[in-house]
Amino acid sequence: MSVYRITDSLRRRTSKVGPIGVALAAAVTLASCGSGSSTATTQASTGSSAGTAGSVPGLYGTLPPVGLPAKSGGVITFGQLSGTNPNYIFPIVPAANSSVYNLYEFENYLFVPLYWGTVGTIPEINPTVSLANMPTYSNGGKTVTFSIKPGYSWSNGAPVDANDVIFFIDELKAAVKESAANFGNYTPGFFPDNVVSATATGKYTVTLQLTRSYNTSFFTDNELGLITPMPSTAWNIASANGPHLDYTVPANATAIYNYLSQQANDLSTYATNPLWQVVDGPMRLTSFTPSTGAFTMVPNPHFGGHKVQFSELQGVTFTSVQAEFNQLIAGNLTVGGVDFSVLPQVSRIESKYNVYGLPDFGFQAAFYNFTDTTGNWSSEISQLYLRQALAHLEDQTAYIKGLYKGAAVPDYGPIGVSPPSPYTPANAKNNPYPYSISAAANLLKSHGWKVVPNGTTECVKPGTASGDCGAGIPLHATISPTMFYTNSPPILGEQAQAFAAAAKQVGINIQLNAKTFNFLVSNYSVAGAPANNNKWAINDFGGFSAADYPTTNNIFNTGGSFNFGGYSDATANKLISNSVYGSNPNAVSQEASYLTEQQPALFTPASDFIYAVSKSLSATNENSFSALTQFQPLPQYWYFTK
Amino acid sequence: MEERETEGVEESPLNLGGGIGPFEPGITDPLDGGEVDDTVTSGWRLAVRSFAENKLAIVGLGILIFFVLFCYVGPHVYHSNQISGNVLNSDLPPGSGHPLGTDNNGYDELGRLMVGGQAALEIGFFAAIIATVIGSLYGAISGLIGGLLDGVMMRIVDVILSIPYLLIVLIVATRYSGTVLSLSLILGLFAWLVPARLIRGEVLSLRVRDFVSAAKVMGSGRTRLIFRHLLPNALSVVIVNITFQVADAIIAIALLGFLGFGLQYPHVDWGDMLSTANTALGNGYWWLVYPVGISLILVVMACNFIGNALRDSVDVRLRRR
Amino acid sequence: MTRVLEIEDLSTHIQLSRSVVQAVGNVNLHIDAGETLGLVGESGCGKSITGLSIMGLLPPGGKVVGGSIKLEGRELVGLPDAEMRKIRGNDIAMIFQDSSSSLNPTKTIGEQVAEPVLLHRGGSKKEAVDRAIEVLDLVGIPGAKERLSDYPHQLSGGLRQRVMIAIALSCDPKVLIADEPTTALDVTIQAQILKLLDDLKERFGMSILLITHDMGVVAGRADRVNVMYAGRMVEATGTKEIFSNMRHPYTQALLASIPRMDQDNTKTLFSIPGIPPDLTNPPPGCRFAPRCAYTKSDCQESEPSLSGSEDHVVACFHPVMDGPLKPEKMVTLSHGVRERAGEGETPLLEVIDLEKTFPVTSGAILKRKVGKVHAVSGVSLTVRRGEIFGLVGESGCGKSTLGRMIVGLERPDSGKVLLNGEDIFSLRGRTLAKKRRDLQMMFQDPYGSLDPRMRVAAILREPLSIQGVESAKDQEARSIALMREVGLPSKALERFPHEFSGGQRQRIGLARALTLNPKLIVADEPVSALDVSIRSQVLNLMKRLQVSHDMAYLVISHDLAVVKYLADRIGVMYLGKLVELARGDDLYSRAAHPYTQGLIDTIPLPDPEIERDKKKRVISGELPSPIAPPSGCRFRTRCPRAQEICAIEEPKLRTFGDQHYAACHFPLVEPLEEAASASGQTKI
Amino acid sequence: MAGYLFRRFVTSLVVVLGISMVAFAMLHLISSSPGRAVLGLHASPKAVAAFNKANGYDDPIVIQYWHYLLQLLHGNLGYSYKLNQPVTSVLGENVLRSLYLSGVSLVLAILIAIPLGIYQAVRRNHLGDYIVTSGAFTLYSMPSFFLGLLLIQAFALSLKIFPPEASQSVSVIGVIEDPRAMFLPILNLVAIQVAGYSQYMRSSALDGLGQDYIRLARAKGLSQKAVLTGHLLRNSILPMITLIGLSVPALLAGNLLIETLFNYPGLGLMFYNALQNEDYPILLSYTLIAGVLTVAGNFIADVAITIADPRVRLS
Repeated sequence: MSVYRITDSLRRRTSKVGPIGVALAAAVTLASCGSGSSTATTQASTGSSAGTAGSVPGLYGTLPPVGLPAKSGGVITFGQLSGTNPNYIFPIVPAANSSVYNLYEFENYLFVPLYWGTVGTIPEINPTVSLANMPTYSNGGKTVTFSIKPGYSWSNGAPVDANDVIFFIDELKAAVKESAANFGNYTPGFFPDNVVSATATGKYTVTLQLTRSYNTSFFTDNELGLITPMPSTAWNIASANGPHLDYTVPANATAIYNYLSQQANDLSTYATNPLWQVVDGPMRLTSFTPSTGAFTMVPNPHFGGHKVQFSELQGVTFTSVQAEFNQLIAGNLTVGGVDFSVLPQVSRIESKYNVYGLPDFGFQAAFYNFTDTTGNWSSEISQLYLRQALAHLEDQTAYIKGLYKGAAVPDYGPIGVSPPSPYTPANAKNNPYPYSISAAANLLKSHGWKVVPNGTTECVKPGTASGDCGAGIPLHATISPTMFYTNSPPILGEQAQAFAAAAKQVGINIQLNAKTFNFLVSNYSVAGAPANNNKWAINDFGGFSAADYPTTNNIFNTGGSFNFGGYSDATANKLISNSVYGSNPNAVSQEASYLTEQQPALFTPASDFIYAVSKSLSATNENSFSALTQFQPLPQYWYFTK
Repeated sequence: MEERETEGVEESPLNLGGGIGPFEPGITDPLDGGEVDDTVTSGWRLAVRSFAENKLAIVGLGILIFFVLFCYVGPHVYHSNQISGNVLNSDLPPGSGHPLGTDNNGYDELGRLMVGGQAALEIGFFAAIIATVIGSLYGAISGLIGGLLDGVMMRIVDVILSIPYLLIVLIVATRYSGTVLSLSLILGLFAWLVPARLIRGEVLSLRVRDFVSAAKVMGSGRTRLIFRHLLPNALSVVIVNITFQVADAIIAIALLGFLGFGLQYPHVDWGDMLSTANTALGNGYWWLVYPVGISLILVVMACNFIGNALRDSVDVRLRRR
Repeated sequence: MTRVLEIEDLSTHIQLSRSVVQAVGNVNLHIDAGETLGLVGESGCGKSITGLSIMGLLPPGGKVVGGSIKLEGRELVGLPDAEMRKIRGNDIAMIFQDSSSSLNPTKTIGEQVAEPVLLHRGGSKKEAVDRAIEVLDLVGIPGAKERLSDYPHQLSGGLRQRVMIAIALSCDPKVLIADEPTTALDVTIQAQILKLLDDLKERFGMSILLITHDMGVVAGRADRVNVMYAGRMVEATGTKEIFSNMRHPYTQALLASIPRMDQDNTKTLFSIPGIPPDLTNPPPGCRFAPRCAYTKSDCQESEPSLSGSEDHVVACFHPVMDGPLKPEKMVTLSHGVRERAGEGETPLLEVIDLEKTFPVTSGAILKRKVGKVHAVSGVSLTVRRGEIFGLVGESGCGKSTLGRMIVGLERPDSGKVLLNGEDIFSLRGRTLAKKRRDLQMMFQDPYGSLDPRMRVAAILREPLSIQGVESAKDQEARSIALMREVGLPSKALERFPHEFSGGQRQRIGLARALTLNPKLIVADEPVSALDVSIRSQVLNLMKRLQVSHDMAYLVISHDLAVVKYLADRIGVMYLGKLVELARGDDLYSRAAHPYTQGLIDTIPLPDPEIERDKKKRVISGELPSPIAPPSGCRFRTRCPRAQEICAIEEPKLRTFGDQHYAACHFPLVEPLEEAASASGQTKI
Repeated sequence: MAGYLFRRFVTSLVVVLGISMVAFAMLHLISSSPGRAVLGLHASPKAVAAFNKANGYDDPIVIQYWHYLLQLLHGNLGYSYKLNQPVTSVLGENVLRSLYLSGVSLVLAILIAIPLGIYQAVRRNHLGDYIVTSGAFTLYSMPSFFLGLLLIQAFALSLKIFPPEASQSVSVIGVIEDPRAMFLPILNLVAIQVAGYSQYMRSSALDGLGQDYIRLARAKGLSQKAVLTGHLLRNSILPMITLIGLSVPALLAGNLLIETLFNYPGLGLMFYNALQNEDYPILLSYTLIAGVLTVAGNFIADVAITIADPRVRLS
């Protein structure tokens, strides 16, 4: 769980992403993708949605066919929405710059992470594209050992080895020592704080000593997943053409970090600075426009994985979903995102593009501020019955049909039903609080409220007994929270309006308020932040993406750094810590099940991330398309067809 | 030059040759000042007359009145639920039950048009009033006191006027959430500069007119000069200005709305309704774009028509002096 | 004699937005070779439109709807524009009234003069420029060659007028139409320009159509005169004839309404009642009938056509036979003033050494003084109770500024204004406000001087309410009385200024000035904005009221004749100085200062005899800049008698007779011996 | 004349100084603690304070303004924490593209508006005049983006003659080489400006036609054409010069919308993105620059007038 995933969540709503790549015509993909490729052929023939993703509920449209005859070369133009544009190149990304776009759609083309997220839409480490083999845990889980696959090398010829991992960890420690804000994914007490020592026990083997044992899935997916090896022989300098320093000496590490991050702040030199030309990823940066984030990349001949076959990758930005869609209509993009708001016109591009979409892991929700004392809100929202009532007021099916144009899946808790996850709890499969104005009204009535439809509902039975309004709610108290939502994309506003309209029918007056995403995340994202605490009651900035191991650690546990609303519940805390430290593989399901029932936030539909992929594009590996929806672009597998 | 011949000085049309009967040469009565017509026509009435003669103005007035009725009386005649729309009915094309279809949230577009119009007209009007009041006072003070203060005050105007209105308004709008009041204030507080200049100019030109000197000669004090002579005469300029201010404000709302800084649910103005115009057109939801767009243009145009006509008619009166 | 230009039954209409002005109807006129035809009439009589019809340059909506215009027998009406263009500026040239607006501000005068030459004469640019220089020399522009590259705004009004004449002459046209060629100019300059026109005509023998409202101007130079009224030609005959033996009552009345230098100012001035008809729907019958003294029933019914002998036509059923009206016929005013306006008692108004300069500034915030205009420099004068004091001078001589200082609209830099021995500038607040009752003002512009927002009633009541005298009811009564006094019906009280004619507005202005029973009214150009026939009405009224209210006037005017008619004593100002002061007749008969004499000489009199044999003595040169006035005697730069001393020493006012003072080193008449003058010094 | 221009220049400087104050004041009012904005809400108050101190955001307001001013004089407009680069470099990125768009459309607009206005004046109250006037009025009463929407709908989506989006080329050369992509945005801007200018030119020309010197020119026998080109044109353009100088703010505002609508990477688009990101250093720097541009525009207009109008030049 990390900051970039928050920033990410808004982007996801505006939903423009997707790497471009060309895969080698040859090369049958690996076992894990076998089913993928086989179904891909059927899919190519039937053209209907199919395959691993095809069977997934919530798949919108048709996945592009794979395995078509390839031709080399070609320029892939890839559309991204403005604001989703990359603005940081150094793998240790500070909070301010932390977004999926910087990592998955920019840096990971250049610098391959140690472990690569999903396999298509299956929440597993993808061994084929990961830089290291799966780790082994010993010493009661307190020792982790993993080895880098040989064959990967930096573009300056040096091999990618254990030192590059240690270099990263040392630099990361130096960075977070300076300021927590220097690493967006930093959570105090967790990586790298929980690494006592990192040693190269072989040229390619790294052994980590941990402070304590963890749930292995958690540690592998959520902690080791943060590591991106860096060229320890090229970047270990503190000034241009300066001496190569021993980064294991903390002082040097700090000096190096300062130099590299300072270089990373000079966006205008990204394409020219020799530092950033030392890469181990499939691509190499050739031009970069700081203000728009538009960039051009060419294949990196030294890439140790699948050799890229197209000749150039261009990232272009747009100001509005329509602007991007117009370009799709004009056929000027190879891959571009499609917003729900333009789905009605999708037929205009279906001749040229395969259009498909899926939700990604994680959840979208409007967060309650449990510390906003304005109008007794904190007391009111602390009442389970009220949270349940609010859940009853949300007509997800209608939203999906009317607003999302069908391109979304109902979601009732932190772990949704689509894409399918082994962790999805039973109670999240059917809506525990189905849309029903009367149900909501009854819940209120039975707890001492006088419900005035389209008027103002009042508390008439203050007190703490069952059937009373509850602690801290005085007589004649009303329910009138202020709800903020991001002004772009429009879908959030429309959803909020529909919700507020429903609430009005039980006398709950929600004052809506649109703000930019940045404003909400930078001002209304910390419960109890004295400056703004009482300014917001509900905040729908989007939601969170989940890592492969979807614990809500940091989100719903007391004091979690992304616990926006200050939700605090003993049971929840216990269940979350089980997921993180316990060995029970079901712990995370139990956690999700409890939260689904408790409704610590208003869970909203999991929207699809819809892509238009030119019919001239194919891939050797279907997952490389479906993974787009999970922000796991694998350009190396993509190619233009004959 | 004083002795400039008065060719073209128009005698009052109300005086058709004040004839008196036959007379003996030499006994002309100096006490015959000629006839005076029976019907009184005040400056305003004259203005109104020439206004009424201006077809465009009448059209403009008609349009404006129509929209005022449409927006304020309309909802009482044509009932539609603007509080809770049915999302399942979103984006319906015009048809039975929904003459203008429905919008993304399933609100009836015709009803929306009325409600949105109310906000647009109100904001336009309030903003105009705010701007004009501030501007008039500022300009009057600056013009009346003159001297260094005038210089400084006008430099201040220059400064703010040099900064593009829209930019400032947008920046401020990022901070304050849109309500009719806040938008009126934001728009009004940055639009007073033009009226300020106008009024100042008018006051300056009035200050040196003979009738002001005449009042001074009678021993009239400063306050009397200002409130009996200068301001009343500058008033016409003010009034003309208001109409243009309204037009500008409504356009500004449209821009704010389009860029996503408009009003908040449940309130809506025409600008907000256009915020998704780009996609709506693409989707072929023309009914979400053209009705509101055309209404907006018509109202703005109406204001401009009226403004121009007023200006002309006021000029007429001043020309006739 | 060959007819160069012949016009028959010309009618021109002007289409307005909602009405048609029948500007010119059935006009007949002809000009012979080398002849000057004077076309006279009041504003709006259609004389200018006639001129423009000939040029085919009618304003938008204007159209010749009938009749013919023949140039040497060639019909111009209906001539295609391309043809007409060949004639314009070539065969027929025109001079307009206002040279300041008639010259293109963004083109050098060289270009502008050469333009028609290039157009009509063809030839090289060089030749055109040479011709330009030639004609500029001709019209007496000093250093024409150097001036070529000047722009109009760099030239004085007189020079600009000369340039316009040069343009007209550049292709030496057969006919020159001069439309009010001198109206916008000061008298001295006017004289120069008129003289120039005369000379040019003598040299080139072109025909001139001289359009003017000024009888004096035609008297001097026209061979024949056509009189127009309300779009109709009413009379046409030889110049001598028109003045001595006119037939049309209008001609007679018009001439009689013009105050002459030799006017007996104890008698009322003749004046024509009412105002000209509205030409958008003129009355049936004779258009002058409503104002005519001799009108009979038939005048109302049908319209008289031009008839009479070849050399004297008139459009009237009942032409007058007795020549000009005899002044004796006019009413004598009960004029007690002169007697009581004796010496001895303290004068009503004493102006002592008034000094006023206006800074010339530039700069936006920080005004930098770059110089100052010496508007009034040490002027002293007195006005006695019930006296009319006249102040004459050309524009820019400071007479208006002096007037404004006397009523306290401007603060002098130095000097005093004593009213009943009390310095008004020493007063403050209420007392000053109170004092102001005794000092009122009448303004030149009948349009600007009344608040367009106020009804007449309010306008008349305002002074009273300001001064806080009388109850609302009395105020009411008072204003009704005042309206009667100035000859306006009391129903007019409910009207707004824009509903009145210019003359009526001046009456209202006068009434307003009267409301507070002032002891002195400063009248700044009270009639210069009015037409002759209206003007005399107002002049009579002013005189009459002065008597009945027993107050004093300080009349400021550029028109010596008007001042002379009104005033008991006259002060002549030149460039901020009072150069001469005397009784009207005294001044006229034996002016001491060359400038005064020059003024008297240059004023065109409506009398062919005088004008003809008036030796063309004109004041040369132009008014120096008041920013840097000449040293010593300010008039010296233009004075024929000037000598070194005039530059060195500023002449003192010396006595030239009873209440006759002048400041000149070399006066035209002998001053009295110093002693008397010295004593006279104290009391002017 | 030189003196006059010098004084105007000084005045302009004063105004610019004023603009810098306004911009600074707004920046200060809107984001008084950049530290919080940059480091986020998680950052400890200590860290924020440290950041503010390090960057001098805790100095007295006057001092801060003084530094701000000094920085401006050194061409430093501040730092965009959102884009993570100096404001100047962001502006530098876009300024040329915007210049091209505005410049071309402005020039075209003037070239069209002037003859159009004269034509209207000459054909006053005839059909042609009415048509143009009503057209101008409609455009004038239309939000600029609305015209853009219609253009996109008609030419890009329906007729498919022009691309719906402006050129995306990074280099200005690339933009210039792609006139088809630039057609709609430029057309849009031109139309809006012509609507205003032509009407102004019309009245200015009408004014001129009523002048005596035009009558004199005709009296010389000049042809209509000669009168219009030789005498009317220059005089009636003079007031236009001032107007154009004054219309810089409108031009910039227009760019903001058109660039946003057509997704043209210029200053306007940069401003829009900055709005979405609450990137105040950029927003206010651009505002400052816009203000300065306006002042410059007016000053240039004055100079132009001085050159074009002998009455000013020679006095």
